Parts: sequence; C-alpha cells; structure tokens
Amino acid sequence: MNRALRAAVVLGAGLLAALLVAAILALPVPAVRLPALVAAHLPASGVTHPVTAVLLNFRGYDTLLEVAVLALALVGLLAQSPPRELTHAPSPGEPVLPLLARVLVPFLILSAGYLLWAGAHRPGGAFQAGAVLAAAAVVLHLARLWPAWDRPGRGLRLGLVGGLLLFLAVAAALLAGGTLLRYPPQLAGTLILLIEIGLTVSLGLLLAGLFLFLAEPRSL
Amino acid sequence: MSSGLVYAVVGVLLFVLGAAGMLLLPHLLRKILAFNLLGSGAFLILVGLAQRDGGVDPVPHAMVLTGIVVAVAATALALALLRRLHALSGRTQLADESADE
Amino acid sequence: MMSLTFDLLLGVALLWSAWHTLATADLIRAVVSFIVFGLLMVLAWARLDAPDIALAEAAIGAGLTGALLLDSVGHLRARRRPGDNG
Amino acid sequence: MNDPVYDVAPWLVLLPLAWAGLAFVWGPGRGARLALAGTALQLLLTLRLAAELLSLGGRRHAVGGWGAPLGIDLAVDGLSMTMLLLTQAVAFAVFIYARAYFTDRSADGDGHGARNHFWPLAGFLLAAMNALYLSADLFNLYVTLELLGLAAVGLVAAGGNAAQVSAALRYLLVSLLASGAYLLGVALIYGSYGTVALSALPLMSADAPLAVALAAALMGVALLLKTALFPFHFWLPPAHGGAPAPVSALLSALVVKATFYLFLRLGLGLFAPLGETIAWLPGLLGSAAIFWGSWQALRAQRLKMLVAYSTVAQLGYLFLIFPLLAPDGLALQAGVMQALSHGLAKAAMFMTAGVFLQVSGRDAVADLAGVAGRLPVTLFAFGLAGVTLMGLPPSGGFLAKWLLIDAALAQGRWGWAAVVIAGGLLTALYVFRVVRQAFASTEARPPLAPVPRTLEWTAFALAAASVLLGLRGMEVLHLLDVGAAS
Repeated sequence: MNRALRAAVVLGAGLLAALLVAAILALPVPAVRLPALVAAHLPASGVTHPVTAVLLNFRGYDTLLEVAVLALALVGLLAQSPPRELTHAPSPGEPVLPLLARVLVPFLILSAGYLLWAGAHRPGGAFQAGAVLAAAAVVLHLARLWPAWDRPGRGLRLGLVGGLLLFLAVAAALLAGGTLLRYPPQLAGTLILLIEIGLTVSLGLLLAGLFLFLAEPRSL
Repeated sequence: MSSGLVYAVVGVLLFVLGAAGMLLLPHLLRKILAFNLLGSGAFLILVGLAQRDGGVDPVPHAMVLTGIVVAVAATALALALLRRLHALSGRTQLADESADE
Repeated sequence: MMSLTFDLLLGVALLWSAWHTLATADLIRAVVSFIVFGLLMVLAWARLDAPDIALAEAAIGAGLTGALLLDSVGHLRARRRPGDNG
Repeated sequence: MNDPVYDVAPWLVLLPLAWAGLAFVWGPGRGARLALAGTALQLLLTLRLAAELLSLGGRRHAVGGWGAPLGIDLAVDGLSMTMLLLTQAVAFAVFIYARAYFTDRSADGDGHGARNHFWPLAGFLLAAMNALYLSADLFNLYVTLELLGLAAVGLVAAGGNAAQVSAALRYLLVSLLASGAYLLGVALIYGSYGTVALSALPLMSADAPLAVALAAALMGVALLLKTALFPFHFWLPPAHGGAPAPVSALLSALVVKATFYLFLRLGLGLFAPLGETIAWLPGLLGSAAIFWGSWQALRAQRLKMLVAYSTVAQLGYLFLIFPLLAPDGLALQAGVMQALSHGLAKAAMFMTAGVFLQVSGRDAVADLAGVAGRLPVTLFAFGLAGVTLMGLPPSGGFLAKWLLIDAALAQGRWGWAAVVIAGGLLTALYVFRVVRQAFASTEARPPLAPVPRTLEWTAFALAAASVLLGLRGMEVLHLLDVGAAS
C-alpha cells in the first residue's frame, strides 16, 4: 500500500473518531426506555435475572442464531484442518502444570455448574458456564493431560450441535403452537433451564473444539 | 461525565484504532488482533451509550454477550484459515490485489 | 470523583494496551498485550455494572481467544524454523 | 395468537438450521438427500407464503409473543417475499447440481474438502439469508449478517487450496470489518433512540442527531462492502471465481443480493430522507461497476474469473435504481427484476463453467475451443444466461433494463439510460467472446471426461427460467404491491 493511501486511511480514521466523539457527546435522551419494559415483563419471563431474560426469552431468537454462528465456525474450521497424526504416548513433562490442572479443573467444572444454576437469578448462565468448561479443557490440554482433537466421531459431532438441535426442537414445538419461542408462562422457567443445560454442554464442546481441533498436537 | 460516556469515548478510539489496523497492517495475525480491538470498541460504545445517564440496561448486555461469542467464532475461523494458508504457501500476508488475477 | 479518575485511568490503560497490541514488533508480545487488554476489558465491564459480560470476557475474550492466538503464534513460529517440516 | 393464520415464515429459518445440524452429525460428505428434502419443503412453504401474502397482505410475527421493541419482530412484505422465492428456487436447483457435482471424483481436482463440508455450510448459508429477509430488527440483522458471512467464507475456503484459502481470508476480513461498522451503526442507533426494532424507529429526518447520520453512513458503507459494489469489489472475483462451481453459484446469485436487499430496505425505510440527498452516489458507483466489471470480464483468462467479473458489472445495475427511485415504482421494479433474473442467470452460468471444468479439467477461456459440438446443452445454457445478462428480449434481464430505461426517460434523465444500453453492449462482447471460442474449430480434441447429465440440465433449467421470467415478470412484480404489515 503506498504512502498516500496510508496517510488517507490515518486521516480518515482521525476524522471518523472526531465525528463519532462529537456525535456521542451531543446525543439527546432516547425516546424508548427498554430497561423499564424489561423490568415490567420480567415476572413473565420465567427467570429473575434481567440479562438472562433478554438472552433466552425476550431476544432468545438472537441467541438461537448466535449458537448457529458458533457451530458454523466449527464446521468451517474442521474443513481447514487436514487429518493428522496425533501422538498418544504419555511423556513426562514438567510436573507443576499437571498438578495445577488437577486442582484447577474440578474447581472449574464446579464453577460451571454453579454459573449454570445461578444464571436464572443472578449473573451467569449457559454462555459463561460453557466458556468455563471450555477453559477447563484448554487447561487440561496445556497440562498435556488431554490430547488435541482430530476428526470428531459421531458422538462428539452430536455433542457439538446437540445444544443447537435441542434449542431448535423447542423452538419448533413452540412454533407449532403458533408463535416462535413463545414460552407458556408456567413452563418458561423449565424450558429455559432445559435449553441452557443443552447449550452449556454444546457451547463447552464448541468453544473447546475451536481450540482443540486447531491446537498443536502436544505429546501426552 | 458519566462512566458510560467515558467508556463510549474509549470505545470510539478503540474502534478507529482497530479499523485502521485492519486496513494498514500487513501481517494477518495483526489484522485478526485489530478486528478484536474494533469489536471490543463497538461493544463498549453499545453499552456505554445506553448507560450514559448512569442506569443499567440489560438489553445491550445480552447483545454484547452475543457479540463476544460471534467474535471468538470469527477469530477461530480466521486463525484456522491463516494456519492453513501458512501451511500451504508459507505466507502470513495476503498477496497484493493485483497479483490475484 | 474517585470513580471518574479510575475510569479515565482505565481508559488510558485500555488504549495503551490496544496500541501495543498493534504496534509492538514481536508477535508474542502483541498477543500478550492483547490478553492484558482483555483483562482490562473485564474491569471496564465491571465498572459498567455488567458482571455477565465481565465473566464472558474473562473466559472467552481474554482466556480462550488469548489461548487460540498464542497457540497460533507458536504454530507459525515452529513452522518457520529451518529444517522443520512439521 | 397474534396471527390469524398459521405462520409459515419462521420455518424458513428453523428448517435449514435443522438440516444443517443433522447433516453435520451424519458425517462428512453426507446429508445431500436431507438437504434436498429440506429445501424442497422450504420452496413449497415459500410459495404458500407468497400466496397468503397476495391474498392477506404483509405479515408480522412477534417472536416470543413480546412484540417490538422488547422482542424481535419478523416481517414479510412483497420485497422480502420476492427475495425469499429467488433464494429457495436457486438453492434448490444448485443443490441438485451440487449433489451430482460433488459425487464426481474429478470435482475441481480438489473438491474433497468442499464435498465433505458443503451440506452443513450450505444449510447455515440458507438459514442466514432467510433470517435476513425476515428480520425487522437491526441487531438481529447483525447476527444474520455474521452467520451469512462466515458461512460464505467457510464455503469458499472448504476447497482447501492456497488460492481458495487466501481468497477466503480476504473475504472474511472484509466481511468482519463491514460487520464491525454495521454493529457500530446499531450501537449509535440504540444510543440515540433506545431501540433497534425497525418498526419502533422514527424515519431519519433532517434534524436527526449527528449520531444517526453517522450510523447511516457506517451501515451503508458496510453493506456496500459486503455487496462488493465498485470500488469495494476487490474481494469478490478471487472468492467467487476460485470457489467450486456450486459454491460460486450460491455466492454470486444469492449472497450478494442479500446485502443489497438490506441496503435497499434501509435506504427505502429508516434512512430514506438522507438517502434522497445522496442517491446519485450509488448510481455513479453502479455505473463505474458496470464499465469496470465488463472490461475486466473481457480481459479475464479464466472462464470462472470472467463470470465473477460479470457479477461485479451486473451488481452495478442494482445500484442504478437509487437515483431513479420515484413514487411510480418503476425503478424499484427494475431493481427487483434485475436481482431475480441475474440470480437465475448467474447461477446457471457458474454451473455451466463447472461443467466445462469437469469435462476438460481446465478453466481457461482459450481451452473452450470446440466445446460447442460436444456439449451443446451446456453451451446453450450459457448462451441463454448470456441473453438475460445482455438484456435481450424476452428475458428477465430485458424486462429489468426496460423498466430501468423507462424510469430514466420518465424523469428525463438520459444519462442513466445511456449507461444501461452501453452496459448491455459490453455484456454482449464478453458473452460472445466465450461463445465464439466454443465454436472455434480446433485441431486438438483432448478427451473429455463424461459428465452427469444432471449437471447440464439443472444449469439449463435455471438459464431457461431466467429467460422465461421476462414473460411472466410483471406478475411476479405484483408481489411488490404488498406493503408491510403495520
């Protein structure tokens, strides 16, 4: 890229920044106040934590598509990793990391369970729980206690997209009743918990998969 | 000036920095890093602007959670493609546009 | 005023780490700067009363993305070494 | 409960997601039959939805029963309906083609990765497009844009050679930069109005805050980048020209139309007042795209590159409508007809390019010599698709260009009409370049691999449909009279 073009990009970036800052400092008060609406409908949402209510009820359709994005990225990633030789022979590594991992991982799994349970009424939920599960897998891998993944078998594939399929099944069942993702008020809490359990497992596998399908095969 | 507004301004600067980085830096890994900065900037603006009068708005929180997951998905796909490109051709930069034809 | 000072300092730290991520010559350092940036973002989300995002940012934004990036830098390095056909 | 009729629209999102997921579980390379069955069902549902739309008017579906602005609304009107019809119809034909294409061992030489992962990725792609056409919520649209972008990139890269991966990376980075700009626009809109539901947002008036004008600019540029309007076209030819033929067909016929639709939707709705003042700009860029794309198509060495540059040029016509938009609706009709006929014709053209590639193993235009006598059906299909792109009667392309010239002349703006006519002549030049080469006599008659007849006839069917569309086009365009539900 030549010098003039670079200068133009820098100049344009500066101009954009100035305009944006000027714009946001001059913003009027918005006409619609969603927080009040969220608070008003919270009792009917099946959960008491507002963010979870938005994520899985009011805007649950976004979340459905978002899980699809994650599953899609994993499929695209699998298409890029050629089959490879994975070594499964254990080799003595440095002892500190495995020890740490053995302590850390049960703690991480417990926290994932807590986050999943907590999500209904306080910060937490399927996304954070799944992410913590994935982090546990990454730690195990770095401690050479868990191999990188090669081609997934059918069971793992089902686990990877199972959360999405479960979410779809609930969505389809509710749509057959008339409206997409309209939970009957008395079942809302149960259905959201069901979806969240499925999502926790699948998100954990998907997020871990993004790392483990890509990671350098480390000798165990 | 509320916290929300401070972080919205920081978000603007992060967004612009990331956008310029995506356009100007040749190494693909830097472009991926720059994309993540740009995304974080947009998230900060979304939440910061919504909370500029000090209240808490759960709707943008949920949107940013969605955005973070989308960003990590995109980052992982980009890294997979970068590693594949590097394995096939040894390159870590995109060729000049003129060389594509 | 204390909190506004903290916000401004954190904002400067965010921008500084972001600049380092892009400007530092070494790729490993760039990724480490990015992880630091992610951890600072966790603080920013906490300041914005967004504990859900802070949790996700810590686990995904800084943690998983950081691990992915570090692994990829290592991968690119290993393959660049002469005589390495891995 | 909020809908008098049982609503089929959301199924158009759930179905492709479901068969994409199931195809992935089934395993690499499997799921073709599932995908075909799912897409056939989607096509039937779309036809039913169109019939309901004509008799009952526009449709709104409040997801979760909440309704905007708390929840997300889906909305169908005539414009989104035409795009849904195009999407399901082209996808169905391309999938029949793809099933035959990817079972052949010689597919693209390196079709292995593409064959293994085509069906799940295509399912996600289709779900993304349907979700985009149905969505009436700016943030939800952001998620559909990301789903669409990543699916398209995955499909381009799945072939797995260096050129494809490089093209996919460039596509991905452009797509992510554009999504980021779009998301910033959404953030600014939410900050200004406190909602992202299209139905709850006021039209952007002259006294709108600066943030909203910036949001319009950011989202506009983002969508032009994703639609590859000149000068943002640089990523398209390597991605569309380098992917396996069925993927190229989906991308060129459908994916760029989805972002064009969104640009048009926001330009006609939310940002309409601003749009009117700078409508000449997309028109000007569209004209430049027509000349630049056609010129590059004339010079291209490889057939698929030629067809890809033709897409750059033909996308230009879509943007000529903006300076001509008027209450008479002619320009809008022209734009929709151009999107439909180009979608059918361009899919057919990439499919014929795939046939040539499979039988000869080569993709150079020069290698087409003598193909006419040996692959008459495919060459005829290419010619028919060319007729549509040139805009000869009675094709859909003719109707589109006729409406566009009509709109220009009705407003006394001869310049735009001249661009349309000049573009048609340039198109004729590059189409004839291929056809003439196919009829060239040649000494060497290299052995041609046998090719499944399905490949030839699906391409032919789409090409023929693009021509016949001109005869029934006005009836299709009646759908545009169906307005949005309140």
